Amino acid sequence: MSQLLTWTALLPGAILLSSLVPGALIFLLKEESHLLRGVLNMAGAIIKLVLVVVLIWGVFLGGVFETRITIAPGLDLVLHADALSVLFVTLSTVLWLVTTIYAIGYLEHSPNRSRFFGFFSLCVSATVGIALAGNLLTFVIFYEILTLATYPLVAHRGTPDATRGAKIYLAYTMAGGVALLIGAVWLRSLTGPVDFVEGGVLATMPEALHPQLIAIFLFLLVGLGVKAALFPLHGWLPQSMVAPAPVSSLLHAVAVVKAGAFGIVRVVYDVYGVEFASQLGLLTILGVMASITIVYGSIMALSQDGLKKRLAYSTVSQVSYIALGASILGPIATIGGVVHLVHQGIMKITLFFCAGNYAETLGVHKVSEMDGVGRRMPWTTLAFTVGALGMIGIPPIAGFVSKWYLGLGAAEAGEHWVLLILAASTLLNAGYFLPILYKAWFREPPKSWPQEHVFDSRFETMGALLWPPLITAALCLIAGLLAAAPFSPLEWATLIARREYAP
Amino acid sequence: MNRDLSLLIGILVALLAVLLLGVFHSTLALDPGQRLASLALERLPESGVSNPVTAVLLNYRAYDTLLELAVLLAALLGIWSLGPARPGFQPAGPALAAMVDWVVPLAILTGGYLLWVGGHAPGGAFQAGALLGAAGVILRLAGNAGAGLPSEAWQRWLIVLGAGVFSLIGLLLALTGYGFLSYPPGQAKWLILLIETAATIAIGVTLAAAYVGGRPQMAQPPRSPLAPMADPEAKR
Amino acid sequence: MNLILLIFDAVLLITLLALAAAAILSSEPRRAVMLFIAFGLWLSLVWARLSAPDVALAEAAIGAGIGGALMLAAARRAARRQATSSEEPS
Amino acid sequence: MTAAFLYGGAGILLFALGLWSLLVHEPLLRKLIALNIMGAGVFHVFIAVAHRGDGTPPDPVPHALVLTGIVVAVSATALALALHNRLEQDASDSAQSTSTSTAGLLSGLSISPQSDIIRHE
Amino acid sequence: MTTDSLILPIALPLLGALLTTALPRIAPLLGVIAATLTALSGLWLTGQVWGGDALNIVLGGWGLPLGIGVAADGLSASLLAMSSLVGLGISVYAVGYFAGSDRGLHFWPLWLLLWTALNGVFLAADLFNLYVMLELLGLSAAALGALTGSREAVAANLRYLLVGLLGSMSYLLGVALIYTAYGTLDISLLSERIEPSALAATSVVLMTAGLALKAALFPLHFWLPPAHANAPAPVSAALSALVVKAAFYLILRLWTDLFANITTTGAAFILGALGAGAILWGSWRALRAERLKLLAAYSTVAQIGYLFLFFPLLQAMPPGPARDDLFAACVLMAVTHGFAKAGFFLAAGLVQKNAGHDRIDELGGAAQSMPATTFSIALAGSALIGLPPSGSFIAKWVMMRGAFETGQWWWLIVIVTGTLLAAAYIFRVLSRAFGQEPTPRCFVTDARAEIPALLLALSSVALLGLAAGPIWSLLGFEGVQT
Repeated sequence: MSQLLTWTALLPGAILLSSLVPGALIFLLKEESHLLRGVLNMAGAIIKLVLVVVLIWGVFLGGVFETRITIAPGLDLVLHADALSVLFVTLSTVLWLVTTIYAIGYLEHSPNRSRFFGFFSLCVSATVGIALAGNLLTFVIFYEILTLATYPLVAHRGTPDATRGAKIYLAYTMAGGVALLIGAVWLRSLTGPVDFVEGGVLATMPEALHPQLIAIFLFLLVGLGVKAALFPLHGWLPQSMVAPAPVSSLLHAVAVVKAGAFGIVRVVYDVYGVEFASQLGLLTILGVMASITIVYGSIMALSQDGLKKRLAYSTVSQVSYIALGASILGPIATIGGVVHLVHQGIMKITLFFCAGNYAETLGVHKVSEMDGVGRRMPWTTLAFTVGALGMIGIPPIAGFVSKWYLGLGAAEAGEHWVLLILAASTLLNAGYFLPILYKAWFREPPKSWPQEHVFDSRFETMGALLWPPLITAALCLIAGLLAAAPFSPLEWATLIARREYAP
Repeated sequence: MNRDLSLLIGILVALLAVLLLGVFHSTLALDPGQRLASLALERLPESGVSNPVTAVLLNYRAYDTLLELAVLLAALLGIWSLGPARPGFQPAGPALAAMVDWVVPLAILTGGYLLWVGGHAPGGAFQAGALLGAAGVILRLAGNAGAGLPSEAWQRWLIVLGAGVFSLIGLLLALTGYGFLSYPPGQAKWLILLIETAATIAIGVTLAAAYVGGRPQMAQPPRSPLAPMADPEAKR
Repeated sequence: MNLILLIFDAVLLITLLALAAAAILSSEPRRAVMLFIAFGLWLSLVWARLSAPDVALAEAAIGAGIGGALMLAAARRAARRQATSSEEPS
Repeated sequence: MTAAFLYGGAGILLFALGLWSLLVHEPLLRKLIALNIMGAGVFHVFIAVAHRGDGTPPDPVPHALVLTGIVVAVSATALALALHNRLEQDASDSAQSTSTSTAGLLSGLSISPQSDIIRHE
Repeated sequence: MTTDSLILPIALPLLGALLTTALPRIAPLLGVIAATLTALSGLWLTGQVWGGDALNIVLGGWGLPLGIGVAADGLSASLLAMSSLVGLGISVYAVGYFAGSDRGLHFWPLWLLLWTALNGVFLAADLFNLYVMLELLGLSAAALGALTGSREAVAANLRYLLVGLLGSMSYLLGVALIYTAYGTLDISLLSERIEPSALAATSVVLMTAGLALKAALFPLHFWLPPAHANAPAPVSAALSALVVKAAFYLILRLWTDLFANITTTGAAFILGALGAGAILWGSWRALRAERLKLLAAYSTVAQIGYLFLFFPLLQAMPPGPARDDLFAACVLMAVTHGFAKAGFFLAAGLVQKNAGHDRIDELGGAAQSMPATTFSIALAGSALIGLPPSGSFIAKWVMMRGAFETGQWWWLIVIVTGTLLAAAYIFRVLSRAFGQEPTPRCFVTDARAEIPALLLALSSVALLGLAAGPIWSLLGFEGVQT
């Protein structure tokens, strides 16, 4: 019991509560309490950031941070911080802070803000819970809570479109959740509680159980694949684009899709163990699914005129890089996959912020309406350009680092077909991003924009909307330029790979 | 109902009956010994009454009987919740009225006798209460719409009297250390009689009120079947 | 030796079952209730035979008596309603 | 032994008769009579078991149980009749209401979507 | 003296019922006092069982087998705790719900009698006493259900009453056979004496069938949806959350206690199969229901089905920690449903009051203008689906594990399908809460009515979903330690 009271045992729980408690309080607020709501939001986000910095330092020094609550005998809720969880926690905490600023500006005059921010905080809490989950049960619990917490955000606007999108989103994620649950319970019935351990725990299972383990993996893969938007389980993602921009940003850059991808990484590395998974032939299945998704998503993105839809299909494609990294045996590919978890996050959130700015400031929702937006909104378009070039993989932006390590890892593992996939994907990425950049910078702007708002501000749009994409765009550059610096995402991913492949 | 279906049900029920008969037969072959009979009779002298059935009802298994009074109460409350009583019957003709005049007192007297005798011979609170209730039924049949019952406020107290006295005595015994519904030695006889008296009144009033079949009307005299339903609580 | 008693018992029971069957099969409400009351009274007779006088008394007074009176009132109402509804249609 | 079987058996037959009638007959009054006869059958089994031959005092416990049972049965009958009466009153009050199918035990067994058609007051 | 306190959760509501009958003018006040005392006594008793062993007492001072036993073990105490908390919530809610209405006058004594019977069933140790309790339960429940006075309500509850009587008769015949063969009515004495025989098998069938009718086990559920859907909201909550549990509790008690050595795999499979039918049919009908309260009622049919799925698993699992887990999960499921369904119905009642109807397709504005109520529905709904964190998630997790461990994987299909259907019907309601109506000004609009609903719903999620350990402790299980 006394162990419960030490700060190392409290820290993971505190990180979770730092967004959960403000979220719960925000629900109770009156709609007009702008100030109080803003203070609660920002205080939660900043406290969480401080706590996470402490955690990073602690984990780097090899400290053990674990909060454990027994919810029923034999069923423990475990929040455990290892290198991989710290990566994801940091990503979500930083992006939550940025997105909160953005959302406060974005939703300035829209209805039901208490409800929105309440669920928004709940959603981040669930994501942090997923990141810190120390066993499969905890992971499943937060995974399902994430589904629940994001549903109201997708349905928030209350239009028939939003309701429909939310319904489709729910149908996919609930079905996925059930598949995950079956896999998790099945595994639990074979092995007892499944703790996440670096290097995996199943390698010692008797041979007779291997067919069952393969079946379980497939269940888990389907459950996680839905959120990670692996083809053919990706159908919900483009439909959810009806949500407000901050939701799309958070949902598609950080919370939902990453939860799925992160789960795949967890299962491959910390449950099965990457060598054991490879021995069972599971990595091949994963690799093929990821490759198909990468190509399919990019092709679909080419033909989308809706900007957010195009970005959504781009997400379908890009998130599978993470799964692809996990499916290649070898530490270098692992680094590529894991670091892309962060890189894709900051790049894609930049793009979504910008898309939100175009929509909110000019009423521009479609690619075909983007002629000359670079002249009207240079800063936003600059941020968009950084994100888009990063997605294509142009050095020195973060996306290049991911692709470089993925390619290197594939070559090292002798999986040369992966290089082909990467090349094809890069061409397709360029195919759907470069035309946008061209239109934005080099075409003449139209005489009037579809629905222009003039904010009385010194900038091209409201300050709260402009700063977030600029910050994240800067992060994309920094992550690429200073990839070799200590505590960069790449360095941290290297640390993770070292621990996963440790003998 | 469909003829074939009812025939089918008949066959199924008949099969069930045959099965039950077979099982019952085999059951009788098992020797359960005395069951509870010998024990119940053996301890009869300590129970405070000499009629074994009364001993079971009000002493060994008094708890059942308390709840049974609650069941009766629940039924009446349910009936009352459904609305006010309907008007009664036409006033009786002189011949019937004359008969009522002596049947009702006789029923009440017999009830009292059954209550008293229940301690040592067939009879007891339920039979006595039923006779009181029957007196009410006869009164209503003879044209007294309220079955001779008092006002609603009084009725409310009377219908809870049985279970009330019963449970209060039980709790009092628990508080004084004997245990819930465990009568102290030597006191059983009069405690049982007290409970039975209260129960008889409650049962009689409840049964009669159930026969009236609705919340009592307040307007006492003059009682007209067409008088508007006055409701003391609804007025406020 | 107890043949006479057995026959007596058998007659008692057959009558009981017959009354029950008659009450059940009768579709006219008032008749059914009357038969049910008769069944209850006969049942109390059988119970008296089985040396259960207390229960017999209770069945006669409560089961057949009060229960019967309640059902009879309902049957009367049903009959009256039937009468009025068969007059009304025009 | 024989007498006990005879009497107890009669109780079981009463139970079966009542059960059949309850399932087959529609009008409430007939269902109530059926239920009461079922109950009488069960009580009869108790009384038959309590009877321990002529000359031996009977077992008083089942007697007391049956007494309790009788009161419970009458209470239930009274409540059921009151509910039924309320329905009939409503039916005669609102002349437009057509059918007054009340409590089809078996009609409920057939799982028909009709049970959904419940209007609110 | 401590053992005498066993009687308090029964005697206090009974006294309350008597007082509220006699003094109708101050019935709400008396009712709330009685409810509070009843709840406290129930919780105190639960605490006693937690702290020590099972409690029991034989009333009347005659000892067994002559007297009537009253006993509280972990199973009774768990359900007693549920009835105490849920009952208190319903009582507080009822004060507001019935304020200014004549119906409240009738509500209080009947509700307290119902509570008496509930606690009586949970604490009874005597087969015939259980019959009386069941009848008290059935009568007061039917009378309460008809309180709205609407034609549908009266008809449905008349049917409910008759069905309940039929169930009681079947049960009582089983008791008669048992008394004939074994000469006692006390459950603990009987459990030592009962041996496999045609008689024991017949009694268990008769008693289980009668109780299954009362518990609304598919296909004997036909009476439940109209009866529960048409009652006043606090009554619907009591009926769905508590009353059906009494019958289920009794089946569980009989199967695991009294008839433990004569139940067979085949019989348990039949119960499980009926439970499976209930899950699929109930969920499907809930999905198609047009009214919110009818949806909730069909959901009860389905949830009862889950409880019966435990029987084949319990039967197949050898004694040991794994079986203890299953048993505790079964109790947890029942208790969670009690809280969740009570919260759901209370909230649905508020929606109905606010909107003037409860047709799901037209609820948009009403739901959106009452955030706390909608929140209660959402929380209770996620417990009904079995989403984490909720007691039913833990229960389903253990149940699925049991299905894998005993090789009965086919139940998984049922559980999964039921879960998805439940998600579909709950979110069908919740999606109405997202419209383009004006923003409500604050979270709670009617504290007296909304807070009990919210607290009950919250308990099913946060309390039972994150701290279910006490159920294991109450039942005296250590749990699997691996």
